[in-house]
Amino acid sequence: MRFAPTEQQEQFASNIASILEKECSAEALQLAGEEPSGRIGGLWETLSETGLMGIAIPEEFGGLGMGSSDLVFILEELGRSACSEPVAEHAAVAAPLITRWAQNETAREILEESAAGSRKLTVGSPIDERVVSVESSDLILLSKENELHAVPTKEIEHTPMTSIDPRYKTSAIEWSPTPKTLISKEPEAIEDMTNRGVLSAAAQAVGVAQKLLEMTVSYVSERKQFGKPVGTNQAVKHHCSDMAIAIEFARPLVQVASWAIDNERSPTENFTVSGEVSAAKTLASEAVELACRSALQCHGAIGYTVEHDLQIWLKRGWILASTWGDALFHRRRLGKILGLTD
Amino acid sequence: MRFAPTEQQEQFASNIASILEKECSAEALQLAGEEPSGRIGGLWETLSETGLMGIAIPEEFGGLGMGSSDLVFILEELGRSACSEPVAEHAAVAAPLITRWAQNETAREILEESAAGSRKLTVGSPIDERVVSVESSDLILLSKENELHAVPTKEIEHTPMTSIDPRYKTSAIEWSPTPKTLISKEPEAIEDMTNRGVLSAAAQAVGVAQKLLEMTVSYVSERKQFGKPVGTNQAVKHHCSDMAIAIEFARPLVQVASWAIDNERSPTENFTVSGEVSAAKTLASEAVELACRSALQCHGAIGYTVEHDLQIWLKRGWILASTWGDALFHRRRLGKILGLTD
Amino acid sequence: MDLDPTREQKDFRTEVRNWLKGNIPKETLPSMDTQEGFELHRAWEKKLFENGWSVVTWPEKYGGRDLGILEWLIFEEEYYHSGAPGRVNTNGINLLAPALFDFGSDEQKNRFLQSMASGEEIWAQGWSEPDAGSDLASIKTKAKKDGEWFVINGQKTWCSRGAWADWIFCIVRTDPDSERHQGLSYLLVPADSEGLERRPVNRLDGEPAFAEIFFDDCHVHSSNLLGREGEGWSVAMSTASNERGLNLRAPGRFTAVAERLVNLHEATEPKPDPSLTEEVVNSWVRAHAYRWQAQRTATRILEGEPLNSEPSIMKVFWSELDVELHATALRILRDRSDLITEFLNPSDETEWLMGYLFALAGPIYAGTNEIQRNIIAERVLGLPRK
Amino acid sequence: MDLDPTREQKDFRTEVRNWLKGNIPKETLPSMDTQEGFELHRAWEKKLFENGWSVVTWPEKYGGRDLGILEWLIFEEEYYHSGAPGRVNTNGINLLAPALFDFGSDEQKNRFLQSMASGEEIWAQGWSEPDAGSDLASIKTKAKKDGEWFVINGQKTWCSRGAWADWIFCIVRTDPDSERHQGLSYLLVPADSEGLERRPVNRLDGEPAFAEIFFDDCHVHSSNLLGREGEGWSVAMSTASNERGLNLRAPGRFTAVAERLVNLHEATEPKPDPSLTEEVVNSWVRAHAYRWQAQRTATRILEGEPLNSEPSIMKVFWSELDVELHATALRILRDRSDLITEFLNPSDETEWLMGYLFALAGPIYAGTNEIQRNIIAERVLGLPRK
Repeated sequence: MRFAPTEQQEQFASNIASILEKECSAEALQLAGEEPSGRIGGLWETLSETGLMGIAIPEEFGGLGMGSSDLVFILEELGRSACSEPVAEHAAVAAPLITRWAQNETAREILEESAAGSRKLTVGSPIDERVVSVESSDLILLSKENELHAVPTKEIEHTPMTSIDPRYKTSAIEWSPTPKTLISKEPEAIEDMTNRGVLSAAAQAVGVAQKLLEMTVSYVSERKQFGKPVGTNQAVKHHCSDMAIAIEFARPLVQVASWAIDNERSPTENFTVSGEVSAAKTLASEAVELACRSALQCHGAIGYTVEHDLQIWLKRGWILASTWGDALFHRRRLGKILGLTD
Repeated sequence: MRFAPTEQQEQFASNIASILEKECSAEALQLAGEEPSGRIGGLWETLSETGLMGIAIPEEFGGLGMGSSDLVFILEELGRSACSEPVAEHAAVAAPLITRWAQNETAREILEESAAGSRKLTVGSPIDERVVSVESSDLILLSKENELHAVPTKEIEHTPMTSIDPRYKTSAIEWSPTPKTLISKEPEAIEDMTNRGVLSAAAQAVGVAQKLLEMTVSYVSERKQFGKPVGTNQAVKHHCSDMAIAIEFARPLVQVASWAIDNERSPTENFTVSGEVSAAKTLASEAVELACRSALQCHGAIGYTVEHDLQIWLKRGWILASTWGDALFHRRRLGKILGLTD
Repeated sequence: MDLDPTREQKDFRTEVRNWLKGNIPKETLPSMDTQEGFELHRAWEKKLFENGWSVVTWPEKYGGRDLGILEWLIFEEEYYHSGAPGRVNTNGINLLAPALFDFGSDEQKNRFLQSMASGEEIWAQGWSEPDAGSDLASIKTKAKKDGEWFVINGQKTWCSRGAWADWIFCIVRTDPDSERHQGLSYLLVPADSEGLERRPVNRLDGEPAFAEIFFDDCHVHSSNLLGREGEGWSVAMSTASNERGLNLRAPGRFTAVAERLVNLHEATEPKPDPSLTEEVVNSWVRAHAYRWQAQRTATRILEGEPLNSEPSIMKVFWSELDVELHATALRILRDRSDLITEFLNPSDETEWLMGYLFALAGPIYAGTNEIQRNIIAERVLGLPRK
Repeated sequence: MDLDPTREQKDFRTEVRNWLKGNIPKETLPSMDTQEGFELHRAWEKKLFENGWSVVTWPEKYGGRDLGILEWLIFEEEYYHSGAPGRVNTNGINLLAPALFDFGSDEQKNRFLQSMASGEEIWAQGWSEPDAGSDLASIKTKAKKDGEWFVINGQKTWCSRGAWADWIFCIVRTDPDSERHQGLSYLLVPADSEGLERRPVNRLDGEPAFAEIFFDDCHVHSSNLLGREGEGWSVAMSTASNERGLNLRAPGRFTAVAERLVNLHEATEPKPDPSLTEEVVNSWVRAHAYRWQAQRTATRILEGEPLNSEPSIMKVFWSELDVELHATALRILRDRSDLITEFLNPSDETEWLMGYLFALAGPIYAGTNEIQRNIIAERVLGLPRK
């Protein structure tokens, strides 16, 4: 038992964090918000060079052969920087799903290019049927009636939806499964797809909440009203403490869930992988919702404008709180897992 | 439209408040808590002298011929003083029920003595089947399968329950309806019984919450820690404000509900008497629960002891929050009334 | 206690209801924070005015009906219930007008009130500055007397409706050596004045709901001084107590939203999660409580009683209720689909989301709820300040 | 990241589980705040001690097993899960012992630790005074050096277990001219000392869970001084950081209650309201989060990392979780009957109610949650103090 990142895990995450700090700055994100694509040019490629896109792809296919519990620290950084590229969908959901569920010949072809980032994967959530970043992707993992499919983007029809966050592109899609697109018929594959998607949203949500807390602490320490920093007020202090508490208790559950996915079992007696994942998303969704609300309240009117950077994380936070199932959805899922409801 | 007490209503309530202040002081209540009876000697008689016991009994039977909206201000005072006598059960529930639903000959006999307080009435809640102050009562109003009965205390068997508040005596009872005890077969009579009971609990709950707020404000203004009154801390201020807000919004609903009972209709478009009553109890229960929690938190350890007077109102508050249906019960009742559930 | 309306009040309610039924625009107007929407809302104000519905409590000579607060509550209930457009001139009608009635000269009243009521002149608020938000008294924008003129220099921010308004009411420092609440004056400034520039500021949803206003030797004639020179704080406070009080947020606004929430619940199939049903009940009950608390406050006002706790207590309550109402709707929508992406489609979902974003500003503006809770504790409950 | 226990840890868990299964009292013991219950709990402590379960992390020579924090977490999980009696000597084991290990002389350790572990000597806490609650540094109780003796005068309050304890650990002012944190000393006082009187103080439920202690020229030998004279604050803080940290509230306590809550939900017919089901899930998830947060903290401790935010953050979380767990149970019970009257009947309901009352003290003692939130904001997040 050692519940802490390894040195390698910390190192990788901090590498990615430095790249994001430079290439995915608030300034760059503001500019991306004004582009039709919503993207930051070159960011995908720079991140690909670190090997991140193949982090969970076996070494035999050119990946790094790591797992969810290596990724989880990076996913939090992706949220913390409101990264506009579908790294989570590609590296944390689609690639590991193909690795685990596809036949070897199919897998090899897809994974080798995916590991380098030259083929871009994304995923449609079995919970809400939207797909992120369709336009910039090559291959989409989709579920239909307990079947897992990998569908080339050019074979689907998609209708872009107008997201509250112009850097987070989602589409409604229409597609037909064919024998050629089929990856797996195991119902467990869809459960795995759900769990990986939920975990990646949860981990990013914690990162967003963390960023909102950091921005708020810094703002209320500087901003003066009535001759002293706003942050000297006990009510403001308690808003910040409550954010910190919510984050501190969501974070370990997210890490535990990543371990459960890697090990295909829960480390908790009488509990399941899906249970760990839903527990993590419940607290992560709650933490980021609280963080959005409190950050805005502590910033006052300035946080309410497009010009202030806060809005970037508010919008991402609202999205991550609800995507892949909100807290209510996962509380209900847990109710079933705990045997409280049918 | 004039939403305020009349001068007469204010006068009556303030009269009763002065009596209670003297005869039902915290000291007297502490002593009563050590008596097996849990009662303050002479209090019933003193209150009876004001005409209070017959306040809602028609003048032809020796009462004052007033209604719920006159009583509501007094009920709040009864809660505020944690009055240990079943005045609410007698004057606000049982007597008006007999007045409205009993045949004249039955009514006259009961009401004439009830108006003077020499016959003591109490009531069993159709919601939870307990009866308050059985031992000191003469006649108990009870419901059975949509029938309203008035049963002499000596004809029932009762088992005293051990209440958290030694001044609030409740019993489980066993009894059999007979033609002689029957008052009414109208289903509406039971609805009326419920509404009057719920309203009286709600009004007293607001009074208890008010008292808890007053005690807290006074304590935190005096008590010093770190060289200044505890009440200078913003967190303590906000606890108190939140109590005040909850009370301020529960109170008008309680008054509106009393008017609705008197007028046998709701003053709100597309709404019902039962709806007004349940709305009032929902907010009153929430207000008093919040008040208990915040008052204890602001008092610190001292509030946690039997010696400090706070406990008298904490215990009464917890009881009133749940008796005649807690907030959840009344939210569900409202859900039906609003057509949200079946 | 008498909770029945009079026959006249009943008739008035029917009259309002019928007129609105026959006259509200068939299509939802575009947002009043777009230029097109702004003008369409102005036209709607004109129509209200022409039919005597614009300012029912004002004296007849300014376009009102001389009605009381109870009738105003009825009007607002019916107005929101009908789904009529938002009022684009609330800054003028709710914030400036009370100060004009209290402090304005007859000339000023004649000059400004009727054109405000008719929507001919739409007002923006110009109080806040970058360093004067909650701490309004730290205003730095200066106005120097120069003969018959005040010459303004400085910057205002968070001017709601500022992008397209015709006039702006400002608080400025006319005594350069003064501090805090002293030496301030209240000026009414034409938005097309020379030396005045405005820069729209986009809200979260991308609409320019605010503006920044820059004054560079902007000349305003002294006839546009409201109240006396140096009396600006008192004038502002007569508005502010109004802003935080009953007038800004009529209960009809919330009971109407609560009703829409009940309808949304009803229209949702399969039935929403029972915990959401309870949230709907909870929000509905709170809107209902706000309605009756407002009625009780109206009685107090009519009987000349001083309002102590009401303004702050009501501000905290309505602003948190408003968030709760909309958050509950979003949770219901989210439970049946992924609402969050529907932001700009003119669907039912969008209205709730826009309403939610709007509601989030409630606990911030007009004195943050943290400050309101301090006020309740210190001024109403009497807790020690230090 | 490795979340699997070692083979030894698994075996240890099995051993604890089996021993408890065969040895916990068949009948629930009376409350430890009654005289009879106190002695029965003492006997249980002795049994634990004799089988090596009393203080598993202590060195063997004092009756422990020299085990680490991970094993301690396992032990506590199994202990609470089994439904074994409450520990009557937690004041000694959790609050005093850490200070004894840090500051005690070898004589003191030999004199006190083993008799504490065996329950032979049960300790009460004597820190708070009527005017020194949250503000512990304003202690007034004085002790004057007189040869080999300290002569104590003053009053302590909120001494938990104070009614029947054998010893009391106190902080007193030994330098009469000192202020605040200076000039305090830490004394170990036999409860039967001459000049010491105790008055039981009844908790809400009527049980004497606390005592007031009055010192009137009470003589305590200087060999009972823990740490140096004037060093009392440091000694207390080594205990206090412990009190607010991991040791006082092991996660097993909450996961066991969460499990009971799930069982209560299961045993309830008809099924509880769905909103209550969600509350059960919510409480369960939080207990689960507390468990893993504690595991993560344990790793930090084992790796010698400094604990920054953990103690305060955990204190706020477990104390509010504890209230929530019990409040949820009460709502379930209330929903099926009128629980509130069952206070003193030895039923399932009563246990939850007693637990609730006990839980309500959590956000108050060991530094109120308001103070903890200040600490988190100022010391961890770095917000400005003034």
